[in-house]
Parts: sequence; C-alpha cells; structure tokens
Amino acid sequence: MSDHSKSSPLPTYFAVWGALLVGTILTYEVAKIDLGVFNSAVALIIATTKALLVALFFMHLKGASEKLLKLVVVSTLFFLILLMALAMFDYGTRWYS
Amino acid sequence: MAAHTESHNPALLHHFATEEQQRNSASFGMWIFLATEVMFFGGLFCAYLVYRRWWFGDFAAASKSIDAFLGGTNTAVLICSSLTVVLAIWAAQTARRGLMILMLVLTMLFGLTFLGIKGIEYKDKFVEHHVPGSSFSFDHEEIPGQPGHYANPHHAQIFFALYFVMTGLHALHMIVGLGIFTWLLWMAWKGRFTPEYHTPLEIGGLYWHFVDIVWIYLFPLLYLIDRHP
Amino acid sequence: MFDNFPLWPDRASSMAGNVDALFIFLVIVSGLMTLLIFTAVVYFAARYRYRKGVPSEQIEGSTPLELTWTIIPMGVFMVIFVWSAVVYFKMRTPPRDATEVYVVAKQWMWKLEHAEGQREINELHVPVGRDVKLIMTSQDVIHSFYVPAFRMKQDVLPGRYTMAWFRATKPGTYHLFCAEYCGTQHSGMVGSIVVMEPAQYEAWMSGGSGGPLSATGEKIFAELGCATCHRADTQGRGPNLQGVFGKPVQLEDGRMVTADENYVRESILDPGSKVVKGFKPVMPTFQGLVSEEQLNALVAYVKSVSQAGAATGKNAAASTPEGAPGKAQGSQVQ
Amino acid sequence: MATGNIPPVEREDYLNKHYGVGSWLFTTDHKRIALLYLISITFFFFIGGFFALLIRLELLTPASDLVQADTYNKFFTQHGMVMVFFFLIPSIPATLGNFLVPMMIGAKDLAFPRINLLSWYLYIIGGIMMLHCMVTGGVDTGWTFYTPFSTAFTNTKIVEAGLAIFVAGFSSILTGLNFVVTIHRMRAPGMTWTRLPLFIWAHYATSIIQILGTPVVAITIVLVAAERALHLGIFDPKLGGDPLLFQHLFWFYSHPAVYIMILPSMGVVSEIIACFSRKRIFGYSFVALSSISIAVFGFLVWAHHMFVAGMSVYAALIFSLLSYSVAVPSAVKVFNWTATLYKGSIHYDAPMLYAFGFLGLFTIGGLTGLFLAALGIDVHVTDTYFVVAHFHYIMVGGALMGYLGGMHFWWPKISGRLYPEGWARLAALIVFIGFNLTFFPQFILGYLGMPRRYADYSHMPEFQILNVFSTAGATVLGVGYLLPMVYFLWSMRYGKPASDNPWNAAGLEWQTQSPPTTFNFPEEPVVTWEAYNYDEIDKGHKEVPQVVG
Repeated sequence: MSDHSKSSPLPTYFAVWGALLVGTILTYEVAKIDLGVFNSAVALIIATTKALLVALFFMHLKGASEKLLKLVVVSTLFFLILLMALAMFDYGTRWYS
Repeated sequence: MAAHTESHNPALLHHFATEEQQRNSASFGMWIFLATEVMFFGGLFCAYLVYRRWWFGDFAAASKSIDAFLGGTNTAVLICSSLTVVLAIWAAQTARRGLMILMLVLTMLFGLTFLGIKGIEYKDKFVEHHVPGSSFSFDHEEIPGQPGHYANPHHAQIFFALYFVMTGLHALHMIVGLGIFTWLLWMAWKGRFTPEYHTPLEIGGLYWHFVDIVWIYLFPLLYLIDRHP
Repeated sequence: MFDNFPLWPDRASSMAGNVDALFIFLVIVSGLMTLLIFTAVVYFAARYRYRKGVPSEQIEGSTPLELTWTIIPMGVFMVIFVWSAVVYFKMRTPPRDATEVYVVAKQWMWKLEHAEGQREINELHVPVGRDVKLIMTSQDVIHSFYVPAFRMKQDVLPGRYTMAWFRATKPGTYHLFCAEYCGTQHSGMVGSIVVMEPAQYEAWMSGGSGGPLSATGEKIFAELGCATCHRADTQGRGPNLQGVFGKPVQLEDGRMVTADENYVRESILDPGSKVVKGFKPVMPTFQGLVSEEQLNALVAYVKSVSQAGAATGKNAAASTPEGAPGKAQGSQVQ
Repeated sequence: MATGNIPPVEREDYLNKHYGVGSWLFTTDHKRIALLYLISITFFFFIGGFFALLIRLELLTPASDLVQADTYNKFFTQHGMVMVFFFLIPSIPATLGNFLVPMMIGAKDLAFPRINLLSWYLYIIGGIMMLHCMVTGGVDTGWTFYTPFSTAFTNTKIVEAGLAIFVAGFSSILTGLNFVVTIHRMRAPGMTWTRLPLFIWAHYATSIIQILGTPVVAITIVLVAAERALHLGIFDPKLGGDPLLFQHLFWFYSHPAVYIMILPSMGVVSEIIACFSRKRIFGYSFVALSSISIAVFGFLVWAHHMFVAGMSVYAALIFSLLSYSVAVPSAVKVFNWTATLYKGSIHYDAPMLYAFGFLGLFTIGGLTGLFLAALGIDVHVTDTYFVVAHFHYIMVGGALMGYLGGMHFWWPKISGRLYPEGWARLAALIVFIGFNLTFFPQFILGYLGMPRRYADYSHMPEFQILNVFSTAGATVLGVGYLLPMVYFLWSMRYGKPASDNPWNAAGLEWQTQSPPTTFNFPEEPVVTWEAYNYDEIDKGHKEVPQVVG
C-alpha cells in the first residue's frame, strides 16, 4: 500500500490528474477528425489508458502488495469480454446462414 | 503481522484478529463489490455494443444531438473529484485533518457539479423530445456523413433508451457516492480518521474512482460516436 | 393413428432417422457410462462396507487415472459433437429447389400459405418425398414450430424470418406443436401435418386457390406503387429487382449482404437501414402498412421475378402516383 | 455409526446464549442467520412444492379440467420462480454454507456479519414482494421472462416479480461476496488452500458465479421493466430491437445459476463420502480444481439454451462445443467420488444414503445434459419434457439430494440433537424412488415430443399414461420431503443429544462443541493436518465407530 512508501505520492497524483485531463481533451478533439473505423478504436484506447491510470495510481492497484486484487480485476474483465465477445459472435455471423 | 493490537482500537471488530486483517478484508470486499458493478454495467455495455453495430448511423445521429461539451466538462469535473479523493486519503495518512475535510468537501462539490450539469443535459433532451416514451420524436435528423439520409427514429430511441439507462444508473451511483461521502465527512469531522485507521475513506475512495472509470468509458461511447463535420 | 402408449415417436421425415441414430448412440454411450459408475458404486459399497477391525486403506489419488478419465470422456464428447453438428447442419440447410410454405404464427394459431396459393390454418398438407421449406415469422410473440415425427423444431420470431425444412417420408397425420411458451392458450396452439401420397396431394391442391402467392404479391406490388421506382430497367429511383434475389448486394456503406428473404423483408419495413450502393435513401417505410401475409406475398413476388428472369418483370408500372404510401410525418423543427 | 455421548451439563451455545425475537432478528452470528435462512427457504420450498403438486394434478388428465390454462401458466411460472430464486439458489450456500464456511476454516464469523444479516433481509424483502405478487394476481411468463411476451403482451405482474428477483439477487451477491472475502482473509493459521475442505472450494466456486453472473440478470430485469413501462424498443423487433439479446443476457446468468445450485451440493457430497468411507477424497486437487473449472466454463455455454431460437448456426456450433467443456469436470468429480469408495470402510448412515442418491441422480442428469448439448438432438428435445426431466435430475435430484444429505450430516452440529436414523434412511429411500418415478417418465415423454408448459394435452391423449406415472411419483416424492421436516422438528425436542463429533468426522467444525458457541471455537484453532485425515483419526481415536442400527 502506498502509505508504506517513504516519498510523497503527491507528484504522482498531480501527474496522473494532468494526464487524465489531457486525455479528455484529446479524445474530444480526435472525435472531430474523420478516421473512419479508427475513431472508435482511438476513443477506446484513450478511455482504457485513462481507466488504467485511475485504477493503477488512484486506486493503488499498482502498489497493492498481493496479486489478488489484480487477479480480481483481470478475471472480471475476462468475464465481461466473454459476455460481449460470445454474444457478438452470434450477431456477427447470424446473416451468413 | 502478528502484532496483536486488539482492544486498543475501538474500530477493530471482535471477529477479526488484527487491524490489518480487518482493513484487508474491507478493501478486498470493496474490490469484489466493484467486480459485481462491472458486470452490472457490463450487461448494458453489451446491449449498447450490439445495437451500435446494427444501427451505427442512427446511433451516430442520436449521439450528435447530445451536447458533447457538457459531457466533456463533466469528465473533467469527475477527474478533478478523483484527485481530491486521493488527496483526502493522503491528508488522512499524514494527519492533516483540515486538509482532509477540505478535500472531502471539494469532492462533494465536484460531485454536485457533475449532477447539475447532468441535469441541464437531461433538461435539454426533455425539451427536444428525446426522452424515450410516447412523446419521443427524432424525425428528419441526418445521419452524419450521409447527406439526405435520415436516422430511423425507432433506432435512435434505442440509443436514447440506453443513454438514459446508462447515464441514469451512473448518476444513481454518484448520488449513492455523495451519501457515502457525507458520512465520511461526518466521520472526518468527528476526528475518527487517523494515519493508522482510515479504512472507510479508502474503500469509499475505491467506489468513487470506479464511478469515475465508468464515466470515462461512457463519455466517448455515448457522446462521441461520430462528431466530425 | 395414435397408439395408446407409445414409447418411441413416429419416424416420418428424412431427418428422423439421423436424429434417432444419434440418439440411440448417445443412449448406449451414456447407458454404458451409467452402468460403469453404478456397478462400481454398488460393488465398492458392498465389498468395502464397514467391518469391525478392518480399517480403510488410504489412497491419495492417481494422476494417470485422472488424465484417463479426463481424456477419454473428452474424446467421446468430441465424437458426439461432430456427429451432432453434422446432423444440425443438415437440418439448417434447406435444399435449393424446395417447395416453399410461408408460416405466420400468432397467438394462438398457425397460418400457413403454400407458394401455390393454398391457405390453411393449423393444418399443413404436404406430399411424401418432396422437400418443403418453411419461411416463418410471427405476428406477436416468439413461437416455435415443432413436429416431433419430423424431429424438427424452429423458433418463430416476430420481426424476421426463420427457416426450417423437412422431407416427409411416410403418409399420415402428425402433431404440430408450438414449443415456445407464448401465452394463455399456448397448449391450444397445436395442429397437424397431413402427409399425403403425391397423387392425393395433387388432388387436394387442385381444390382451388386464389392463384400463386407471387401473383398476389405482384398485385400488392402494383397497388403500393412499388413499380414506380423499382422499374424493370436501370432508370428507376430504386434498384431493379429482377435477378436480385439470392445474389450478393453491395450497400451504400460498402458492406455486402445477400438478398435473402430477411433482406427483402427488412428493405420493405426499414428501407433506410441497408440502402443499395448507388441509390438514395428515398424509399418510405411500409412498417404498419402491410400485414405479415402481404409481406410474404411481396417476398414471394420478388423471388419469382428473380427466378423467371426478365419475363414477368414488366408489369403495368406507373399505375399509381409515386410515393403514395409512406410516413406522413410532419417534420418537427427544433 | 453415530455415537451418542451425552454432553455433561447445560453448556452455553449459540442457541441458548440470548433469548427473544430481537436476539434473532438483529443477530450477526452467522449460525443464527443460517437458521433464519433455513426457516425462510423451507417456507418457500413448500410454496414452490405446492405449485408443483398442482401442476402434476392438472396433468393427471389430458384436458385442462382442474384449472384454466391461465391459472396453470401461473402455477408453473411461480413454481419456477420460487424454486429457483427463493429456494435453490440460496439453499445450501445461505444455510449450510453460512453455518459452516467460517467454522470449517477456523474463523469466528464471516468477514462481514452485518452484510450477512442484510442479505437475509434483502432475501425476505424479495420474498415478501414475490408472495405479494402471487397473491394479488401472479405472473404467467414462465420463470424465463422471454421477451416480447413479457414486455409487450402479458398483463400479469412482471415488474413486481422482476423487482422481487432483483432484490433477492442482491442478497445472493452479498452472500457470495462475504464467502469470497471470508475464505481469502479469515482462514485460521495453517489452513492453507490445499488443506481446505472441498465444501469450501465448492462454495468459493459458487461465489464467483454469484458475484459475476447475478448483476447481469439484474440489469436485464431492469431493462425488461423499463421496456414494459416506456416501450423503449430494446427487445422489441418492431422498434428495431432484438428479443434474442434478452435471451443472451438472461442465460448468461441463468445457465451458470444451475451451477450455483449444484456446486454446493457437490461440496456436501465430497464431505459425506469422505467421512462415511473413512477415507481421503481420491484426487483431492482434481476435485477442488474441477469446482473452479465448472464455475469458469459454466460462463461459456449459455447459448446452448438457444439452438433453435434463431441464433447463428456458427454460434450454435461454438456453444455446443464449449458445452462439453463443462461436462468434463463434472465427470471427473463423479469418477473421483466413486474411486474414493474403493478400499474404504463404508457406513450406510442416512447422509451417505443421500450421497449415494446424489451420485445416481446426478450421473443420469449429467449424462442427459450431453443429449441437450448435442446440436442435432437438442433441436428435437429442447422445450419438451426431456429438458424438464434433465434439469430436475440436476436441480432436484442433484442439488436437493445434496442439501438433504448435508442437513442430515450437520444436523447434530446445528441442533445438538440426533434425528431418528431409521426414519432418515426410510426418507432417503422414499425420495429416491419417488424422484425417479416422477421424472424418469418425463424423459420418454420428451422424446415422444410432449412440449413443456402445456396446460392441456387433450390433442395427444397418448401421453397420459406416462403423465400418470409422473403424478404418482410426485405424490411419493412429496411424502419423502415432508418426512425429514417432521423428524427434524421432532428431534429438536425429543432427539437424543448429540456428541461434539458424532460421526468421528475430520472437519474443523467437528472439533468444537455441538451446538457451537457464538464465536465457534474457544480459541483460534491452528491447523497442522490435511483435510480428510481419516486414517489418522481412526488410528488415533480411542473410540471405534459403531454402527447404530
């Protein structure tokens, strides 16, 4: 946990905060440029980066002493992606039959 | 950590052996709860994904009718509130009670700002008859990038239904979060939090950050489907 | 016709034998598995029952044994999977030249219409030995077209077509059930399939009808003014429908779709969603303006102009002014 | 083999420490909450059973002569909803699990005792809403809520029933959350993961499903309610929605929910078989691991409920293939239990009889699952009585057998009394015979083609004889279920006092007094042995187990 570390976490916090704000402006501006299918991809990549920043630094997932919390996060995302991927597999192939 | 500190701290519940066990249990419990929350929103994201793929043009048109600037502002507001939350915890760890209270108040103010902006957005949608139901109307709205091609109002209604359910559920989480932070503020005011014991602050913070993360995804998915001119 | 106490269902379609063979295989496999487990349990339970002074012998386990009873069932399962998938694909692939019957399900009856025009309710007459393809949709909730003697079942959904097919092999009368719970009289949504000898069937067919379904469709096509835009040349505002059915179509946004029953249906009800490349999204929706039966007739008509080539295409176009039907929506300015 | 040593004097335990209604309604003791659950789920079991009996009575004759079709439709809907959401899902986890999980790992309580109490209250609120809904009109959609029937056509109380299930769902989530945190954080010193009883592994796996699956069905119910109120179109094909999306979301939870019901039973059976064969479980780690893999693979197979629903054939193919992946660990468990019997010293006490019953019925239920996973056969038998028979073999034959076995096994610990062994064995036999008589004919009915949810089969009178068998069996089964309730209640007052460890069993829960004290153990236990060390127990113990005839 972060409270064990000697150095102040404040610089990290403010850096993450800045990065998140930049990410927000970036995603807003990029949406105005026509990138075709890549618009969605870019938006999701930025969102995921922001989410990771919040989880790793604000929620202290990075400093968590055990792997357990990371396991919880990873397995939850696994099941979430499973729900979407298998459902989308049906929708993606439905009209070929 | 075999340091037996029981009976020293009144906050240590009797069925836990050590404070560390209690703190780890609480934060682990919160993470598990957040896993549940992920799947709770996950069902909605799945529905969103299916229909966005089916009715992309209609979704883009509907998405364009929402004020993305308000949504973007709200994203920034939530990010700031996440910062104040970590600062509040840091203040508790370093025994700065005044700063902690200030940060908690700021967090709540940001939260209220978010809800206020959300209210403006909802009001706009209400005035424009974009609220699903009998008065819904979305006629002659062009699909972005396809001049002369109008969105199907039925499909747009599905977008707005998902928009309202997703942002509504998110707003509900914000309101619950504000309730939790009111309680945290009261505890902080009473001086219950010390550098050794501030578990409620930490798990309340986890919840708040999670709500922030949900919004980080909702913003591009709902507001920015196809914004280019 | 029905015995009082049957233990095996009638086997009256070309598919029934396939399903039964697989079923019997599975019964044997699982029977052996059950026998193995039951014998072992009973034998161990009797042989190693508690006796005073005879302690149990500790055995921690055995990885080779664990692997054996993981891998062997896995192998057996794969055999079942492949076999059953083959049967399933046969069930789901209607033969090309099958006779078509349009099915409309509603709470709580089956409405069936032969391509030749005969209409029936809760009863379907088919000849022995001919492939019959069912093109099914529902007017309200989900139903399911189930004929146990044919080992055939397919859910019937509102808003789209689902397909099924069979080839009857034995004359007789067989149950038709609705197998998906659909409301109060779900159990009353039953009917029969009458399988007849071809000669008998011809006699039954000649009993008169209002002409083939495609002719009805052609009439509706004219009445609705579709021919104004969908002309038999390249000058129309809409695509020429001749030769389109069953072919791939490129859409405005670059996607390719096959012009099957569902595509034709969607193009009538929601024309804006999949516009053909090179055309403008000007067609009005016919949602709520045509009944399911009329839709079926239109689909049958579009099919017929594709099969017959250009011959039937030139009908009296321009009989109605353009854009007669459509959504009369007063555009709301915001 | 129960050894009935009379405890010395009246000792303090969790039952007699406090008195009065308040001491129960505001308790945070996991054992008292388990008993609150026990009473409430028993109540709902008999309500669900009452509907089952009415269903069987109606089907005695082909015509719908006992009740009208709309009433019958409410019967099977409410039977399903009550049994699934208010009995089977909470059954073992909320009663035996609540009681035993902390004791088996040497903890004083669950990690969050107040959340545990909250989850009981949520269950009760949901239950009262369900009762209110049934009394004031009921629901007729089937427990599956299929759209668009549920959203646009039926006039019955969908929203209220949905809300009841939503609330009960959160009770289930909180139970799962509590278990996972408890198992991770509250284990006694020395209680390593490889020393955990298989009951704990099974509950851990169950909790994963409760945590990750339940919220999806909860949000689906919210969407159904919203759709019903506002006609949003999300599941309505007329407005551009897809009714199959509902089925995807619904089965994403509701298929794994079957494993919520069966996994705890598997845990119970592992405990019983080890104890009454006086042996370590054969292949402990494989049995433990198979619980986890059932939970994980259970999430991959949901759409095998939709092979004829209009799904893509390729998706059907994938889901069929994946369905077999969950059959493998189930088979592994059965083989390992069987192997455990080998060279054991087997006692035929009532719990063991239930475990045998479980083995038999679960084997049949599991193997008929293969038929349903096989695409070509599923087309014919889905939505028929074949499916009904199959899932009753799993959920009643499997889950309920395990539950009853567990109740018998731990009853001396829970109540401090012994039940009458002879009656218990008789009840096990009656349940087994009654069950098979009820549900085996339904396999044949299903293959013959009788669709499920039919109030009236007067068009196909040839199905009557098998239906008569089934109804006759249901009567026997009903008696079989009433018996244990009667003698358990009887034993609370007149039963012989139980010793602390009447079965000479190995679990930590047996190392404390019967009934236990509020915090379970006089001092925190330290574990130095593997689970199921029956060899050491039987060697070291002075008293040789005796068979009580």
